[in-house]
Amino acid sequence: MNKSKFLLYLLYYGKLKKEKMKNNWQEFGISNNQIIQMYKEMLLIRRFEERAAQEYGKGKIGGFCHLYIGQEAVAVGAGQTLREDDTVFTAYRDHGHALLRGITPNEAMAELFGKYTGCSKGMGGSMHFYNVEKGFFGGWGIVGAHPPLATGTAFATKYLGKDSVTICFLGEAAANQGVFHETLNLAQLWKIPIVFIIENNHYGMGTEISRAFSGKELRYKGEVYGMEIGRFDGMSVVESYKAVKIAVDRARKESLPTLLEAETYRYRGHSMSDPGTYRTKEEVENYKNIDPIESLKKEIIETKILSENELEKINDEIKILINQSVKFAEESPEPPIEALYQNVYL
Amino acid sequence: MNKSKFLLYLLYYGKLKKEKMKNNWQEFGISNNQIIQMYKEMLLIRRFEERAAQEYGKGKIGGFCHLYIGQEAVAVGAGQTLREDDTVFTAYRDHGHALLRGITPNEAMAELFGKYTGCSKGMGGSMHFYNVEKGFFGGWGIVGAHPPLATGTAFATKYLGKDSVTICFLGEAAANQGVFHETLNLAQLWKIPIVFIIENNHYGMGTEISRAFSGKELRYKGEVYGMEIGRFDGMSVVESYKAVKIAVDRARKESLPTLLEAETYRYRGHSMSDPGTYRTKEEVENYKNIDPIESLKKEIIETKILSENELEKINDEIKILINQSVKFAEESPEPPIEALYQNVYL
Amino acid sequence: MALLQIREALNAAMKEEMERDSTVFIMGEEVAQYNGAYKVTQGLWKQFGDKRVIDTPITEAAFAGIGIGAAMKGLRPIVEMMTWNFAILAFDQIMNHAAKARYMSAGQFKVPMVIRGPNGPAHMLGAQHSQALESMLAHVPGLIVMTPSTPYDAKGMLKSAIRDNNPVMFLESEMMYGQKGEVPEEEYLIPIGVGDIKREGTDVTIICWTKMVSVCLEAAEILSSEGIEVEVIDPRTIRPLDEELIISSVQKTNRCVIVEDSWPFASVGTEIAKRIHQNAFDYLDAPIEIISSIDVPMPYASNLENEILPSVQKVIDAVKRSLYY
Amino acid sequence: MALLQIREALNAAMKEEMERDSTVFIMGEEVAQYNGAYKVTQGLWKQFGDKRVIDTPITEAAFAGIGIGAAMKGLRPIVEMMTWNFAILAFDQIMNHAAKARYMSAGQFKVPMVIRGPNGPAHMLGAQHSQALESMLAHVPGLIVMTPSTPYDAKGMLKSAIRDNNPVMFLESEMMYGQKGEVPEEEYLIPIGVGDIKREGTDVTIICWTKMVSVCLEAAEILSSEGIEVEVIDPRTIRPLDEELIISSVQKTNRCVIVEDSWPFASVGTEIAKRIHQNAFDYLDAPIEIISSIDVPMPYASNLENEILPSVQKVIDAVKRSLYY
Ligand SMILES: Cc1ncc(C[n+]2csc(CCOP(=O)(O)OP(=O)(O)O)c2C)c(N)n1
Ligand SMILES: Cc1ncc(C[n+]2csc(CCOP(=O)(O)OP(=O)(O)O)c2C)c(N)n1
Ligand SMILES: [Mg+2]
Ligand SMILES: [Mg+2]
Repeated sequence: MNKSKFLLYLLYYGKLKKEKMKNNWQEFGISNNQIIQMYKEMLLIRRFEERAAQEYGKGKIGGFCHLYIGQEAVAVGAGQTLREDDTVFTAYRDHGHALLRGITPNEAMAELFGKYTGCSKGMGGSMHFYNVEKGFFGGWGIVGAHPPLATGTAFATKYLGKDSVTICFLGEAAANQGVFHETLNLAQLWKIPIVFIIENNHYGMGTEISRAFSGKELRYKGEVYGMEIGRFDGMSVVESYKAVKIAVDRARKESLPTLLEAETYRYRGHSMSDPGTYRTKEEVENYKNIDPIESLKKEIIETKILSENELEKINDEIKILINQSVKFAEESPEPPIEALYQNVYL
Repeated sequence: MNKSKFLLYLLYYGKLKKEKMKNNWQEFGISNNQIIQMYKEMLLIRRFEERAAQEYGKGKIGGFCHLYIGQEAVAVGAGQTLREDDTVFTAYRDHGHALLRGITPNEAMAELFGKYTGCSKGMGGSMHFYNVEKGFFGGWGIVGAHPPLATGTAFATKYLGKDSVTICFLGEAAANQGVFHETLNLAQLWKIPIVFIIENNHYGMGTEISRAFSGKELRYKGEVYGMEIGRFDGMSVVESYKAVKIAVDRARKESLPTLLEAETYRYRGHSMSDPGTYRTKEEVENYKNIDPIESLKKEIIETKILSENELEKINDEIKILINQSVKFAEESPEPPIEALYQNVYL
Repeated sequence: MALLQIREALNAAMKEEMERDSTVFIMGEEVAQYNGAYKVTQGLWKQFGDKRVIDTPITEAAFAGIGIGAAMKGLRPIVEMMTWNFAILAFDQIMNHAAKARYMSAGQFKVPMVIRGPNGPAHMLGAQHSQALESMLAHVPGLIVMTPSTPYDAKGMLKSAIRDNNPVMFLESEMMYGQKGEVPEEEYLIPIGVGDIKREGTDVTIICWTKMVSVCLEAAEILSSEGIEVEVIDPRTIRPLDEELIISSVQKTNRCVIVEDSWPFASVGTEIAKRIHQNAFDYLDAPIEIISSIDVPMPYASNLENEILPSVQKVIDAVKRSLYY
Repeated sequence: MALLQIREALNAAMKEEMERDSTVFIMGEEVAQYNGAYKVTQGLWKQFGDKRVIDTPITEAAFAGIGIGAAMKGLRPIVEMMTWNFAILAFDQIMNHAAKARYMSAGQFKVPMVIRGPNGPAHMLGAQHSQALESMLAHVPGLIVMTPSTPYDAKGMLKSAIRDNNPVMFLESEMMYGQKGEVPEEEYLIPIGVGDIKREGTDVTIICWTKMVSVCLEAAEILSSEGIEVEVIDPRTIRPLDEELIISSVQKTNRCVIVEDSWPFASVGTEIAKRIHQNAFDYLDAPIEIISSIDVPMPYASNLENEILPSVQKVIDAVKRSLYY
């Protein structure tokens, strides 16, 4: 196999759980404000989804609802490396990615409630959040089918002579779909400015990765196509930022794609209806012990960026936002019947 | 990348054209009779297709007609490693694979003529030859779509406790299709007794491989899935036999899949309508200089397995067979109209 | 007689056929260790083990194709699609291979397989997860398309599907898996291509299948209380269609309403209307009424979803339009 | 006026639109250096270069999807499918993504793209290469489906398709690429959803599109010599359908024959028949005749192929059945 010039996975490849997070973000140009921002975003996502789960239980939210809880560091760290004119795609587990791209809790909760004030005006629901202006391109339900679309948007920005980039998140099980391989080939062949991030949370629904993928290392799927690859600790927002920054810079400056793998974990079931009995309590606990939010909180306190009290204030502010979002969703109108006939050629 | 335990591509990896064929077949248990048999098969395929091209020119054959001329060594060498109860799949360039599995020139030519006496009773045509009893499973027209079917047949023999195997031939351009990657994953995950042979003739229609595949080595597509891989000189029937034998034995004895790449070349256009202007005369000549039939003929004479005269006799016998096949096809009846309504649930 | 859910009836059909014939096996996403996303394969992995109940990666095209190849070589695969929306990824394998292998080979191949799973809108799943694909599948010669509406039908139809030598597309409904009904203890088969009169009537013929049957039966009750007796016909098999049953009913009632929860353009309901028009032209006293879903992708919001789908009221109105034409 | 082949008319449409709008580009197998498998893109790579005329690997799903994504981001891709049979591999991208992106996002996305290529049976290509897919495509809300029958229509329709903000499935015919016809020098557009009367008549309405138009016009000539004047209507756009044009013609003639070279079950012809039945019920003096391909996969042998396809004689017979019903 041709040696990858890309050092990322040598640098940051490390046994998960063993290695504690390195508080060396300054070296990587991450400001304290960014650290605080990432903390806020992770906490917002966490609290938003905890509340969404409650509202789902009350029957306020319908259909499928896939929670991102546990994986926040992947999207948040990656999101910090982006500009406003960049584009983000993910699958149906999309609340987190949507919130960090600036979809408000109000718009998000209203969408879950199927209201006209939602980010997709109630047409999409949990799996189909969109805010095209803010560069959040969804929100897709067919496993493994969105990477070509994401690649198409990066193709377009390059075609138009812009230097914006696209990040495409997908699950490790989605990475088995054939069209993903076709897409890796084209992205490299045409030098598309895109970063593919496989969020390896080890399970596709109830199936552990070793029962679904016969290979050892997901990232070699990229190497076959001569694509630069990397792997990082997805339970650390700083590690996520560092790895994705390298890839995003390459996409922006050299117009080259990268395939990254994030080691992460979802605490909840696959969707609200999944009891998750295919995993041991211990396994889940092990990951909760390296919870991305808790560990960053410790770091923030140790490094005196913020005090306990200041962190409490953040927590309270977020609580208020979430409560407001539910009230907003409750009080918002359903889509009018005419909406049925809009946005489709009849 | 995990080191492949499979030595094949270390053994037989070699610059094409430079390295002359090694006449060391005895060491590999290839008898002189097998050498003669393989020579006969290659020559039969060559002459059959040269004649098919003429008949196509006369309008006796319709639709698409893809000639295998130049690639004979791949299928013939591979075919010699098989038993009668084994199964062979290929794409639309299927005349050669069909003939070596025992479809007679009569049945083959009649099929091209669209006659009821053809191997598919005139329902299939050039791209869809079948003889299920003899283990020739076609003959498929959608590029890259037959590997799952082939894998399914090997799955079935394993399920039924038999030790027969399947060989699935496909083009190097077909190897870009997503479903092929999905299939490699499943074949390895489920330990299916199948050998995938990518016939790399360097072109998919008018597109040279480097314009269609961003990677360097096709065979690494298998390594990603932990599959044993190999590569051989597809212009040498002996090299083909040697490489495929190792893989077929593994499939039969250990029930494990292998991905092989054959370096080969088609002398003619992609199909009868293709002038092939995307290639230089020199390139074509270079390959004709290492023609698999001519070089084996030289070997046979040098090693005194047969004399020039004996070889001439073989040539004459084949000429007669081919002439008979055209006469047979000419005189055979078209399918009856009732055939339309057979073999489909109405 | 036992009272079974459709889920349990389907499960029983597979269990019995697997016990009867060792070449029958199940393959699909989460069908084994998870007992099926909708628990239709509950307990089968435990009983039959890894060899015959097989979890697959999320690669619909490949495992559908492997099923087809296995069928070509003598096995009887039951391929579960977690939902039919995902089977679109396997349409090439289904349309170009399963449907054509037997014909192109002049009968040398048989493709005895079943592809089954939930089809059609469920509830608030949005556009990508709420598609009724029977019309696209039934368009393709070489495929058989079946879709049951009761536990009794589900069991007898699935057993016939498993035993048939052609590829059968078996369309279930997520919303109906829990629906209960009487199922005999003793073995029975419901043949392919044979419809069923779900309620006898004289005034108007209603033709409907799967989820729509209960909607139409409810409408029939209400109409009956108003003195209108409709005949409710469930073709059960979409392709090949039990044309005779349909035509003879319409020849009796001279009026027809077709109800489907799929898009209207070139739909199965459209096909049935064509056949009635052509074969009972002189019997029709009113144009055939067809109630399909509204011709748009499915929105998430439930008020819009309800507006789109056929309802008891829509059926009643259509019956009356037909009667008072 | 210039005498152009349909191939040349399509080529001219793309050339003009690419000159007019730099966001229009072409992507597909062999479209650039090879000038297209059927030479429809002849010369465009030479004129517009690598950036705007792009050869792709044989991965229909991925390049269709990349086209969709590019359209979502403001480009106007023309994706050539070497034939529509291969587009089945991209059906998920087409049905679940191109057709739904605008709707699911409540209009935030536009998907201004064209997917084009030859559709339907050619000659002796066998079952996997001889499929007419307009019925499956037109079943899906969110897609526009167009299929021209003359060089004039081909150019004007493709230009409109390229300028539209919705995904347009543009179905051509391999057998017709060489067919010649008059095309004006000056620019013109043929709007989406507008059909055309290809021949005026009073006795029977014939509805047909693409390859079948010339077959029906030939039949019309012969019938005319027997004193039967048929009106030949070409909807040109399959979805949305020019229902008004069709209905008003049938209201005039009271008789209708529909001719299509696709399978009959839930076909476009079936859809048109349904609409006539429902909207011109009291005008019809005879059942609508529909001539489709025989409902089987396409065999290779040409005697069988000829038997399967609609022919001038079949059309004439159907017209007479309708007249003398
Ligand atoms: C093509 C397709 N097949 C199956 C499904 C059902 N499904 C939804 S999510 C999922 C698991 C995907 O796992 P992964 O890609 O690892 O993402 P994760 O859920 O872990 O975030 C499955 C099987 C689907 N939506 N689409
Ligand atoms: C899915 C699909 N796309 C396109 C085609 C048209 N086509 C037929 S053969 C071919 C080239 C395939 O090249 P390769 O796989 O290298 O096989 P080779 O022809 O060289 O033997 C193409 C594009 C097809 N038949 N199926
Ligand atoms: Mg996962
Ligand atoms: Mg090739």
